[in-house]
Amino acid sequence: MAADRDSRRDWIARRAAMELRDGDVVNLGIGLPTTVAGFVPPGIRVVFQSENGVLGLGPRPAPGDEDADLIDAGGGYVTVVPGACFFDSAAAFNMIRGGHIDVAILGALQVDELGNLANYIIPGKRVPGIGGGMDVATGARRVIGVTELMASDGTCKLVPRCTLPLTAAGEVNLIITDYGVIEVTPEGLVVQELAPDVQPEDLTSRTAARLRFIRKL
Amino acid sequence: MAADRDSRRDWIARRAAMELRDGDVVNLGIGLPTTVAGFVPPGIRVVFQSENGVLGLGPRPAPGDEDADLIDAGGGYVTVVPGACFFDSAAAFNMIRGGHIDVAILGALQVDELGNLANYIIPGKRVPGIGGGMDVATGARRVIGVTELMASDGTCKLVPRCTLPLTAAGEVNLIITDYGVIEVTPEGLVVQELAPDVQPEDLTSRTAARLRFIRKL
Amino acid sequence: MSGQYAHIMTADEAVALIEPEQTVMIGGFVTVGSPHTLIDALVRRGTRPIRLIVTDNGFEDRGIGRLIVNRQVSQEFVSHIGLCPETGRQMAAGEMDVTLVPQGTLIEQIRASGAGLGGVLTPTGLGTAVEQGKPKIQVDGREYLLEKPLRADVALIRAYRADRQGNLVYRRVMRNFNPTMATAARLTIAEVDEVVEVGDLDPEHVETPFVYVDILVGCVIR
Amino acid sequence: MSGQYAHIMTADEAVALIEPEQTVMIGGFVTVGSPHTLIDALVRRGTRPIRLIVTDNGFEDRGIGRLIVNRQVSQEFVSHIGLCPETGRQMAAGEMDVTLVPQGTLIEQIRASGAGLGGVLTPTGLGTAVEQGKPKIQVDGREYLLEKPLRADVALIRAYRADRQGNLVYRRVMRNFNPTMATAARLTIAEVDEVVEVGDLDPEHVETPFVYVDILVGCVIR
Repeated sequence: MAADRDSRRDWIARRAAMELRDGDVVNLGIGLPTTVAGFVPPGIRVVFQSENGVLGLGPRPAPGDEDADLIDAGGGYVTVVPGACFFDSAAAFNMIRGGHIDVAILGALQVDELGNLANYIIPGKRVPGIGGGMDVATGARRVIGVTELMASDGTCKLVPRCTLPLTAAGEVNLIITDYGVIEVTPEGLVVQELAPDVQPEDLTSRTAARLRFIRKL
Repeated sequence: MAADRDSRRDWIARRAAMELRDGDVVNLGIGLPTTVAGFVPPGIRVVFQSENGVLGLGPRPAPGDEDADLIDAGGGYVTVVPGACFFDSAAAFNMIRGGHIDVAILGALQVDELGNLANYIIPGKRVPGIGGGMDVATGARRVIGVTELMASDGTCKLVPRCTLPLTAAGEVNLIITDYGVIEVTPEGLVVQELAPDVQPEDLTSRTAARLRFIRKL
Repeated sequence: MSGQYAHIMTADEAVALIEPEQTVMIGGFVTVGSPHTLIDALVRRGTRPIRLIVTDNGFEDRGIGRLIVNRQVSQEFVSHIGLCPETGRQMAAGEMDVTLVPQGTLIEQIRASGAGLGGVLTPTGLGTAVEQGKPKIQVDGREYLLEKPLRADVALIRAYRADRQGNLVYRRVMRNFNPTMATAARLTIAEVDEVVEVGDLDPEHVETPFVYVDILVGCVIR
Repeated sequence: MSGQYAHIMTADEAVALIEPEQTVMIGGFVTVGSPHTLIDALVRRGTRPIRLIVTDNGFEDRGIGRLIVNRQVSQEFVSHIGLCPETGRQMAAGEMDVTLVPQGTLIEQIRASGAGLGGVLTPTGLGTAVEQGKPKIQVDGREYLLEKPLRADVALIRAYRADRQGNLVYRRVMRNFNPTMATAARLTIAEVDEVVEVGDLDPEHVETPFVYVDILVGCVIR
């Protein structure tokens, strides 16, 4: 596992991007998930949706080229690709809640054996609110949680049961951490892949969640 | 009361048009109600909405000027006035059900003391279906029922209680017939006005509904 | 649609994807905004029985009524059938199971399905035959009917122009049930006048985003 | 609106129509598509207390956050408050009653009100703190939360262009909550860049029909 944080986060984002299939419609959460857009493999064309009303997000504009009426759900200026379209929030959330988003990639404060996701309230800190995260986690066909395994306070974010307030119950399908890739199955968590230089014990020693390993990793 | 049927129906339509106020947004039912558009008094500008997705209906087009994509809810070709707009059925019915139509003028098979309206099923005849009538009758701020008092089978359409299947319960505010104008109040039916040459007895002898007369008519 | 481009095919190829016993939504209001090329192809193919979700049946010789006359429809949710008397005859003969729905309720039931909502709470139909057998829900002292979402296997819709991705624009009252039906089927087939390149539609004016459109079929002007 | 033309007035005149204790919806998403001229006028006027229905509070020094900082807001339904920390401080101090709502639920609650529907049946929030105190309704074996309609006395919205009747068009993601809020208030005040003559907007592209707009106010570019 890469030692510095940026490299570990890049590994997570790059690995998450490998989950995308040609033609997927994708919603990215704020923070680490947003960086996934920069790692989409060549030959794969995905379309990014943002819940503030755009399908077909492009890269950040060059300085001076910002359009005051064109931001993404994170509040950053964006561009659009050819074939994009705009719509209001009601239409945006119909698309999300109605199952028309193929993949959502969301950050996590905690994620657990049942695929529960907690990503909106940090105890003792300011409540930022709910935003579109609950709808995205509930509505997207496939939900990928991306997070560093360990929180900055040294606790593990992969837990048997979330103790933080949930964003959505049982909606996470895949968890990508800097220690490896873990699938949420009806039979529990299955480690599909370990990050480079990570041993199974590195993972099992840090989380209290029950893990199975798909094969000798 | 005018002897011939066309004149009587024209009186109803003209009288209904006098209920419209400048700036009203109006939905007209099929048949007799549609003819109300031709009697809007000078100086009064109303806007006609049709539930198939247009606000700002204009007159019928001249022969040869029909637009294949521009009909009203009755299926007839129409034009639009400047400032018109188009929208889909979901938006059209939000406008209707949400109380954004000021006046609906609807035909009636029966209407009763409670303001109940029956206008979609004639027993023993083909069922034409429900269409937008239930939503219009339920959602419009003011519902005016327009009808000849007597059905072609000699029965009276103004009844104590509707016996035909209802279109909407308790939604009619005003009933305009070829015998007079009748308001539906919480205390029952009140005759506001008699048609020309109609005597109170002409009305009371034909309907079993209880009527009060607003003043000596 | 989840590919880069919508599939472009003939009406006959497209309707061959509809299987017996499937539920099909078809757009249009009194035949305006109906996908006539697709309907005619479905009549030619003769797939039966199918279930329909439509706002009206058009006429016996034009639009959805042709499917009724051809005895392809076993069941339908529909708002108005008056212009297609054959429907009434098949209803009376017990050959078709017809559920009449207020039009504003029908479009919301379709929207609810496409939008992932559990149903519609509407005042329309209270105190009428429409309320029979349906739950009533009280909200803040007012009563509403709970009407369930309506979903289809296939939606046959009509639009004016498409880009190759499947973004759609409409014209005048052609819209009616089409944009909403596009969202509420597993497979959406759109009949359009013209297909343009990606980028040739103004992103401000796209009304059906391409995610809802799988197949594009050219419109045959009759 | 039920007159022939929308009223055109200044922002100060328009916000003077808002009275203490009223509920005000304000459009915008992270200040994009917010009616800043109206918000700034409402801050100048200082009307308080008011109740808000908004998707976020913008920033403390720009957008809706200015109303919070000016202590004009006693209660709000809101989805995201993270960029306006003053909200959290007033919540913690018990000075503001804040109900956090998932964004997709909030927009449907506003739509339901404008559309005459009794509420929203959504799966969003099931199994989370959001479900507390709310009825759960089973439909076809699936569970949904019943969320109530949200209505306002006044909606302050932002659009790009208007005609003198009040028909509105938008630009890019300026849309967000604005078109829906326009339908759900007794009085809708729209801040626009430009007002054109009736007939100068393409009827195919009007997104908010004029029936929903009462007052037009010019946008002051800051």
